[in-house]
Amino acid sequence: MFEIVTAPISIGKVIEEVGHRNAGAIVTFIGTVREMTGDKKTIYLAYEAYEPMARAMLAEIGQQIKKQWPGTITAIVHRIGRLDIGEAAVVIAVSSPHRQDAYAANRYAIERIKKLVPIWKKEHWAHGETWIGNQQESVSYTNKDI
Amino acid sequence: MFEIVTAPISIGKVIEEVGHRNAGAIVTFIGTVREMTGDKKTIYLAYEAYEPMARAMLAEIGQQIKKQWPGTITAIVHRIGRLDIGEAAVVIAVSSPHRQDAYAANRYAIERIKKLVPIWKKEHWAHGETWIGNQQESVSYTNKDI
Amino acid sequence: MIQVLLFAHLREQVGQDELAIPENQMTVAELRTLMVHQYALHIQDVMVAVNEAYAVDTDVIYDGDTVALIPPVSGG
Amino acid sequence: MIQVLLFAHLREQVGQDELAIPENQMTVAELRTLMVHQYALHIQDVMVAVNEAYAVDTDVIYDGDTVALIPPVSGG
Repeated sequence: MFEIVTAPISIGKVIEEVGHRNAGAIVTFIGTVREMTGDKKTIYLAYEAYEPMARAMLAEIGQQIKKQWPGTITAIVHRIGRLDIGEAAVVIAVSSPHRQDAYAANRYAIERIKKLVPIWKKEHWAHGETWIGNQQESVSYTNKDI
Repeated sequence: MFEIVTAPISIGKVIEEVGHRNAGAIVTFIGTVREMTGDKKTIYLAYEAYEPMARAMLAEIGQQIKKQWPGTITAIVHRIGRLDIGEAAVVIAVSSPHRQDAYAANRYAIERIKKLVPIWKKEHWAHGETWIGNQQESVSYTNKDI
Repeated sequence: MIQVLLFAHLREQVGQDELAIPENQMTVAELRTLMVHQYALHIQDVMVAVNEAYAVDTDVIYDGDTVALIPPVSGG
Repeated sequence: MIQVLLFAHLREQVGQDELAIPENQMTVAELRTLMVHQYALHIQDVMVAVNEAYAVDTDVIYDGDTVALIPPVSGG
């Protein structure tokens, strides 16, 4: 399951997707919309994606994980569109016979997503909006204060 | 939320417990009952706990996490009694403004549980039963083959 | 004809989500130069994907290919 | 009287889930010796908790305390 969706993500369904009789561990990562970044208050986020490429790259990350950590199963769902505070933007679930692999693979997935998958978020602040410019969430390259 | 329960764990409720407006990341660990360990087939597991001490130690792990990773919120629920293949024995959820802390704290929690929290599992195999003797799941100290 | 897809601030800056470049063949580097000169885009940090795969400056784009300008991503 | 709780294989080996030790005061080390001699328990790997907190061999157990023998744990 590697999807780009516009509706709220069902975390339970993503977890179910990776559960199986020989999974001893399932690690999930849920990226949620945070209200405060430093002293700036986010009102909501708008995500957009280059959908076909993003979907293909999520599946490719899943393939790389399967190779690097044999026996793992991965599912990734990323939501786009408008997301309010507290809502899940991405859910990554990795199951594995042993926990070490599930943690490592899950971490790998989110780092790859934040570096390579063509999805962008625009923060709508109390006093403006900003396209977020890199995965470290520190540099923005346009800032249209209203 | 630090609980020892006998009924199936609601993963969603554990996650809800740690979600809040400034959580940017929620990492969960779900320990599930695995069918095969090496070439041995598990039929089911029976968990028992020294309940009051186990509950207190889960809460203490939560406190240690809060100190070591400020801004994180942790919830841990461990189930005891008979668990069948695929069922969740433990669910750990950690939220944090940033993902690195959520992964690290979650990992810390499961390692502490497997080392210190007074909970034991007895594997019921196809041909016998065994109390599992340490958290590495490699040494058993009794093995009553029927 | 080469189709160029735009996203995020590039889409907003140009005011449309795709461009049609009337070329039969060009390198990625040549496309970058075109974007800078013709549309005044700042694309030092921008990656280029050709037919949904990341490309390097020496890769060649042909008539019918779909190119995407990929600003630094911020998913997750 | 000191109450000693037993779990997992120790409980099965002794055939009951607690013991009452008619002592007013003893160290954890003394309790360990008693368990080995009187109940033939193998407790090298076993930790001892007094009133729900892990204790060391030199800690003293008093009348009314609840002691638990904690075999290597396997939760999670």
